[in-house]
Amino acid sequence: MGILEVKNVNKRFGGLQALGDVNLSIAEHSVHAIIGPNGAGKSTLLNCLVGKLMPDTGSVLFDGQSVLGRKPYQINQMGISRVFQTPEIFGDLSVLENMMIPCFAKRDGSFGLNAMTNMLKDREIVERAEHMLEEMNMADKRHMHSASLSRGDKRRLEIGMCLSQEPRLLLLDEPTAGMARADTNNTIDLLKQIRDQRDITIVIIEHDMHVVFSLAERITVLAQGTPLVEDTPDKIKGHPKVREAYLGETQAA
Amino acid sequence: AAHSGFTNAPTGDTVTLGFNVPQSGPYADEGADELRAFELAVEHLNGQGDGGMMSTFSSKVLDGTGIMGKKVDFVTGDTQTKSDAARASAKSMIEKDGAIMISGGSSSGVAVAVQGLCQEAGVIFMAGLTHSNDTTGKDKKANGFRHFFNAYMSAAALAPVLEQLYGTDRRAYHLTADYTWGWTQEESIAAATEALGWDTVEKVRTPLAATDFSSYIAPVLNSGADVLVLNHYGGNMVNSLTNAVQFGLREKQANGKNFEIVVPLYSELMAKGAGRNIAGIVGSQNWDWKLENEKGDRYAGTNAFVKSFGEKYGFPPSQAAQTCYAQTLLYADAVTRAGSFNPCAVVEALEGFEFDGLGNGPTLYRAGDHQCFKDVVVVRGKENPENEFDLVEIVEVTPTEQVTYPVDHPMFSGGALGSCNPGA
Amino acid sequence: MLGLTKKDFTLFVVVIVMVALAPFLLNPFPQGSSLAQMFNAGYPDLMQRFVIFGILVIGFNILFGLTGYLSFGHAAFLGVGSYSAVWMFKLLGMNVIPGILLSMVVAGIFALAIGYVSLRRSGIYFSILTLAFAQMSYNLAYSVLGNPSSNFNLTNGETGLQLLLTDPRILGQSTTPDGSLPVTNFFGIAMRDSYELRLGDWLFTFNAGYYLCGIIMLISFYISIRIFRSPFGMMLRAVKSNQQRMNYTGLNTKPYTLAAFVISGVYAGLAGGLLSSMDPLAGAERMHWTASGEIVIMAILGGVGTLIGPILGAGFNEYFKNILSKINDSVLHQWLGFLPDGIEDFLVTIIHPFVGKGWHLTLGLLFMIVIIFLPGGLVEGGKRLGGMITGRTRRSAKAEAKQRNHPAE
Amino acid sequence: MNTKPDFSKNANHAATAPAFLSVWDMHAYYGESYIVQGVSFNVHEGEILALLGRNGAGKTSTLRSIARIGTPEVRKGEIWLDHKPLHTMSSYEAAQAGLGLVPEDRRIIQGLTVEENLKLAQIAPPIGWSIERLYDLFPRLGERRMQEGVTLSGGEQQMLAIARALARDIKVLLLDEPYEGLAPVIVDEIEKTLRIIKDQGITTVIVEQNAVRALQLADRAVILDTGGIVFDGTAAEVLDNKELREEYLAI
Amino acid sequence: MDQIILQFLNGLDKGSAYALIALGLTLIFGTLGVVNFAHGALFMIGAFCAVTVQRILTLSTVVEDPTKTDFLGNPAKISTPYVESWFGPEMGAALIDWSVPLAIVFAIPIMVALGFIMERGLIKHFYKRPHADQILVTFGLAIVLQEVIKAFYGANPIPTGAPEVFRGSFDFGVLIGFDPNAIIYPYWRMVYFAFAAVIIGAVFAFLQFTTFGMVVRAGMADRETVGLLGINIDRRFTIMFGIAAAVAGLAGVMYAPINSPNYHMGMDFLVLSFVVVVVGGMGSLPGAVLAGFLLGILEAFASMNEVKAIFPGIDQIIIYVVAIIIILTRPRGLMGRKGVMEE
Ligand SMILES: Nc1ncnc2c1ncn2[C@@H]1O[C@H](COP(=O)(O)OP(=O)(O)OP(=O)(O)O)[C@@H](O)[C@H]1O
Ligand SMILES: Nc1ncnc2c1ncn2[C@@H]1O[C@H](COP(=O)(O)OP(=O)(O)OP(=O)(O)O)[C@@H](O)[C@H]1O
Ligand SMILES: [Mg+2]
Ligand SMILES: [Mg+2]
Repeated sequence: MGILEVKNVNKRFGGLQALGDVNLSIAEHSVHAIIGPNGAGKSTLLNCLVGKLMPDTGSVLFDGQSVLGRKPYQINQMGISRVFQTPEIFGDLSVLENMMIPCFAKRDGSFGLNAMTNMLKDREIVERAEHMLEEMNMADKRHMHSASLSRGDKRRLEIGMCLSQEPRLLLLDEPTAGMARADTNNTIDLLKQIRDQRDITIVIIEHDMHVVFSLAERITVLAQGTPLVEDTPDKIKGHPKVREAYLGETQAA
Repeated sequence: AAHSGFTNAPTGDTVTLGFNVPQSGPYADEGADELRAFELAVEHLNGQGDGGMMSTFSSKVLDGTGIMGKKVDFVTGDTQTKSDAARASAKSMIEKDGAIMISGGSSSGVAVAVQGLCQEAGVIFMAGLTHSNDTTGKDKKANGFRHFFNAYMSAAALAPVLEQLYGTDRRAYHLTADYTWGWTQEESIAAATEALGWDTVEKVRTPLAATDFSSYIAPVLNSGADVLVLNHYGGNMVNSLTNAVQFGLREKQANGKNFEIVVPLYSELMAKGAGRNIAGIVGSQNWDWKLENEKGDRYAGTNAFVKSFGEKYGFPPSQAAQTCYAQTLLYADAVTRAGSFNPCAVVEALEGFEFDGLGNGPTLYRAGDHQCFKDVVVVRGKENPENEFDLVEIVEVTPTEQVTYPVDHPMFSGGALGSCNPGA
Repeated sequence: MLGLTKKDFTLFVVVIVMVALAPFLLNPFPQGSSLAQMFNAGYPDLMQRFVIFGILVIGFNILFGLTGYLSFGHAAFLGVGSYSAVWMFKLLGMNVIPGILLSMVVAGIFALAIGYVSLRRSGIYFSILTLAFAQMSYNLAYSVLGNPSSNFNLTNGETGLQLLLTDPRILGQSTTPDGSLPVTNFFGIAMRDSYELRLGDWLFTFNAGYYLCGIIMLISFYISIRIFRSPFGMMLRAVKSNQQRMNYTGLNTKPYTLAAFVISGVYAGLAGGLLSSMDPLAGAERMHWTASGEIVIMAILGGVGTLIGPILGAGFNEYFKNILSKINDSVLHQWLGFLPDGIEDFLVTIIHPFVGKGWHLTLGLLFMIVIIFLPGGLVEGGKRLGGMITGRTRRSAKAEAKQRNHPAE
Repeated sequence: MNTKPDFSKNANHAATAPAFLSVWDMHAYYGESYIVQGVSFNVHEGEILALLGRNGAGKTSTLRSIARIGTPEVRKGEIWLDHKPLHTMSSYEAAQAGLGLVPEDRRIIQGLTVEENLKLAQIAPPIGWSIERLYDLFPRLGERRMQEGVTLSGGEQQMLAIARALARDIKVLLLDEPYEGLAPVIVDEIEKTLRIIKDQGITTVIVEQNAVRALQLADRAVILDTGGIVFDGTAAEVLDNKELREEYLAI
Repeated sequence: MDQIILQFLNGLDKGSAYALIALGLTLIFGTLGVVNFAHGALFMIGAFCAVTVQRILTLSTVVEDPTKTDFLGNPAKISTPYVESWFGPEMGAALIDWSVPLAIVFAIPIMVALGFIMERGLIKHFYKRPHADQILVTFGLAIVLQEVIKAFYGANPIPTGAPEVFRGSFDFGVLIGFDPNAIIYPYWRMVYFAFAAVIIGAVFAFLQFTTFGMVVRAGMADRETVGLLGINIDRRFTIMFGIAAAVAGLAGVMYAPINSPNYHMGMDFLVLSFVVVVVGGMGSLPGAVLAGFLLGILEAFASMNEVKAIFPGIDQIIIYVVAIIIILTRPRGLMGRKGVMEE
């Protein structure tokens, strides 16, 4: 049994069947990609996993425990972190502070009334955050107001924030969209390194096939809310239906 | 100020009085009129102007050289018609400006709050416009005096007139502003009219903040009542009366009689605000500028005051102005007679003081509760006013005896004067 | 030092010195001079107000400045605190400590209940919920719960809850031997006791109540610095910035906002308790929406989310409120007396509408001027001034203003 | 590496026809941060120009400056579109002069349906393609015309943003990362659409991280780095120049 | 039963005042995203337009009348309004009598101009500023407007009557089979109700059947993008503000005969109208109108003696109680749009 088991999940928006009977099993310590045409329901699926949306039917088990009906923060505390399709960071805070918050959440749980300690004197947290910034290649921007980062940097920051929590399951929704090629390559390397070094499972949604094929061990293709095929990258590349519905001629070529 | 036995004892050649009136909020115009009167009084005390009521006042110790030779100075402040703000303002006059007497105000809540403060601080409080029974009832204080009349006296003065105008077989519906003054006003007028034989159909409390009274007025006609008593003051009264007239109450018949409206406490400014809706409606006043002309010498001082005031400001004074003017002269007189600014000496000089010539006829400052007793004017809105100052006509002046009550009257019980406090 | 960074510590010391020397600083003009009447603010009541409203706004700023939740009903806690303290003086005795403690506890409980419900909504919906609770409290206090003739007179209505000679005061005396009300005290030191120091023409008043309030304000201020610099404070800023991200980072925003709400409610209650301790009368107007609005205004005037802003905002507002209304024409004439008569009269006529009964007008204009020209409040103004002195350009101050969501001093 | 080749010198301005969109010495600031540091380039009518560079190079800022949005604030420089001085205009005037920008995060308007988002584009003159024609081009939008725009999937939103620009009669289309977040088939489709647009004579400036695809489409390329131009030439030149590609585009 | 109908009618009337004020407020508040604390002041200025027209029409020639004396014993003055000397006594008197309806004509340009000036001169700079800053600056402005009116007209209410034909009340009960006097309803309040209905209808029609409303909403959600689509959103914001000011002003003009205008009447209404707008739901015009009527009717019912006997003082807090319940049960008020002022 995989670390994440999605069974018969359905989700409708009015007349639109956004997800229809999705079944998915994700093996622990793997990198699993979900690809599919725009509007296939990929982000919707992630939303159901992290408590943003409640599926109409079905079950979602993380490490044998159901996540449905839990609040987003509870799900995160179970060990699931998510990077959003459009960057979600604390725009009013500095880059370093952005990085410290998940560190606190990791160490102190979902609420801590530590109102009388100086956050900058909390060496453990500061070091951890600085370390993570270094790892994300953003150390020079640590005092910048995060709202004025360029978009690629925002995304990198967000990935770093999620990683700093050392999640057991990391959900990435198009992490390299809008990233320059060099940074994309860096991110691929980083994710590879994380995959190899840490006890982590990664689910990645991506349209950049370069990223998908360099990272994924298994790929699920979602189309119109239903999984079309699930297989290894090589098989997917050659799959005629996938080529027609998703990859198109250029990518396949 | 240096301490010589009592708070703010004047050391130099001036003495400072504090005039604490509403300068903002709905009663600002009333406050402005009070302030005019205060300024006029100070002028007269300092020997400027024509002397006003100083020449008609029965006590003759004031000579236009200030108070006991000290020139009168004054400071002003804004009560905002809020207890807190009024106290803050009074405090600053006492603490910063060294005021030795505080006067003014336009609501009973404020008067009671400031009176309490003056008692604690050890200065004299000469109340301005305050009509609740409590000011000299359960909240009376040794350092405080009231020249204005009160709810009980209004009711007592109105009762005989109501009987004469509307008979003894009436059913009254009360609308009452839901705060201290409204409650005592309602209690007083209901008791007085019930004593005449009137029935009280309903007593309805209306929120102070209400601006539209339609939902309180509308059910009145169908309640079996034939008189509506509006225990409202200021903006409340203007609006409720306007609404009542809009609903046509004035033209209706009930129980075979003309439907009538009574407003126990009148003021010139309210009459102005209500415009022609006030026509024919009966109420009471502490004083009216036409008193001496219409009711003769008994009210001497009235014309002298109207003349100085009118010449300076161009219009006749309101009852609030007359009260504040009289309070200032009375204080100055008491100090002079006592020969000391010490509040306790002043209290002693004022307690039981009988005088005449300040426009209200013979008047007594009763020692037991520091309420003054004098005739009460019953007025009625004029049908065809000739000008904007001539909105009410005097129906009757109810003599002192009829409005006097014992110190321990149940409506006034529950408090104690305590002893005078010279502070410091 | 004291767990503060050097910069914060310096700021704290500056505030301590200002509070300690306020009787001098606020009385720059000799007693009796006409300028004194206009500008001197060093009398006990106003000085007490400066620090008490400082406490109130410091607390409000912890909620609004950090989390961005704009409570429009904070005056309710001020009122509840005031009533609680007066009740203590009526029932227990005139020592201010039980009153102050009770006011904090009661306001805290109120804040917990109101916050628990109101924080289920955000933005303008939250503001209106708090407003509705406060207006309800106000209306109930003004009439329903305040009728002296009913058995349940909790607030004494319009007049306000006051001490009576007949109050029990079980730990003290109902009346003093000479038949007066006892006065509020701190273990025997009467709050209204003052020591007056005469230096030439100058008269300085050192009031016991003021110093008690001042010390409490300093403690409150210190705590607020610590909160601003703490992880908790950062979480509150994160709430303001992006609640969604917080939730998906495993943080539960509810307890954070509720804690901030309760803390600021307790600050407000404390302020209320102190107001009553300085002047034992609690009026319902303290809970009116305009009072809540004034708290918001003081916070913005000073500079939202800054440490010193609340104190500046409260001082500014209280100063002008108390001073402007007391200026009348005769004061103006005295003040401008040195000018030739014609010019004097002309100036008096010009100034007249803005003072005395026109003080609201001036206050309104001042609000507008500050907020139009100093987005970021008085703190921003101070910074610009500092910038001008140290020769930085105005432009860079502006750029900094862009980042003013960072806690500044 | 400190011997950067100075490509800006070989600026390919030796244009035959006069430039249609011309940016001259443009300097722009966010508050005090100096971001666009003297950018100049020309685009000819009907041409596609690829504007490339790393994250934070200032591409978006350049497009926003041309569109006269206000942030960043252009403190110096001239922008001419078809003989009209854009640098004196505000953003709505620039739009009426024929400028269309598809912003980087699409900026679909909250609270409006797909169709309302399109209608909004047709309020101010000049009007371009009809809404029906746009639905023919992007059938997915037609199917979702009554759905609230912001609930569309990422790719659908991108289509809507392009459709919205075409709904106006534009002369120059500025595209900020149009392929971002799109499935490869859709990218193919949009590329086709861009070629159609080009055939209609519309001039295009495209900012894109997928440099290879952009260069395949474009006639010319400009590469930005830290707010200044480091290369201006034909697209083919970039594809041929390995050094340039590795240094600035990592391809 | 008659009581219920009676209070329902009263509620409709209170409701139309609330709805009308809330309508203008929500136009600014819900669509432009500006928390306008000066809205009450606009309402008040509308009412003072009525006062001013009345003043202008009663401007008089003053001559001494030797037969009478004034309060100081000097010869009294008699005054004849110019309109009476110009148009004859009857026509002149009629003009004065109709001063409130005439004031509508006078108020529209004044209020629109005031709205334009306010928006261009002040509000414009505050669209991007935090709501708190908007509150402070508009509150300051409200105080200033209020004090200016006070300086000219005093603090006392100024009686401003409706035309003679609309004085008095209509016995509605008789019409539907109740006793005389059971259900009476003043004529002017009927006029007010009808007027409110017309204004509300007109505003709806304007925003519904023109694209103006959509553009303004879009502009509020994202000014930048709307500008990129060639739309001059600033101008539309200004127009919107002018309309909102006019709606507030007209509500005030017509309200003058119901309760004598005073300088602080705006503040008295301000908080309630905010509550109404929010209960209705941010950004929703129908919501504001619905909430206005709902709260008006509930308030009227709460003032019934029967109700007060069960819940003493309920009439003082009913609006707040209902507001709390509605906001808690419906996260965005009755009909609020998602995302509008939720941050
Ligand atoms: N809140 C919502 N209401 C209505 N429809 C929605 C909502 N959220 C998503 N949808 C619809 O559900 C479908 C799936 O959307 P989703 O965002 O999951 O797609 P996706 O696979 O992530 O696409 P992309 O790769 O473009 O991001 C889309 O057609 C979208 O329009
Ligand atoms: N609002 C802002 N305030 C201050 N600086 C900003 C702002 N927006 C962007 N910047 C800075 O301007 C620089 C250029 O940003 P810009 O968005 O133009 O880059 P870009 O080339 O579009 O990058 P990307 O490929 O990541 O979108 C970056 O360093 C960024 O941090
Ligand atoms: Mg998606
Ligand atoms: Mg960009």
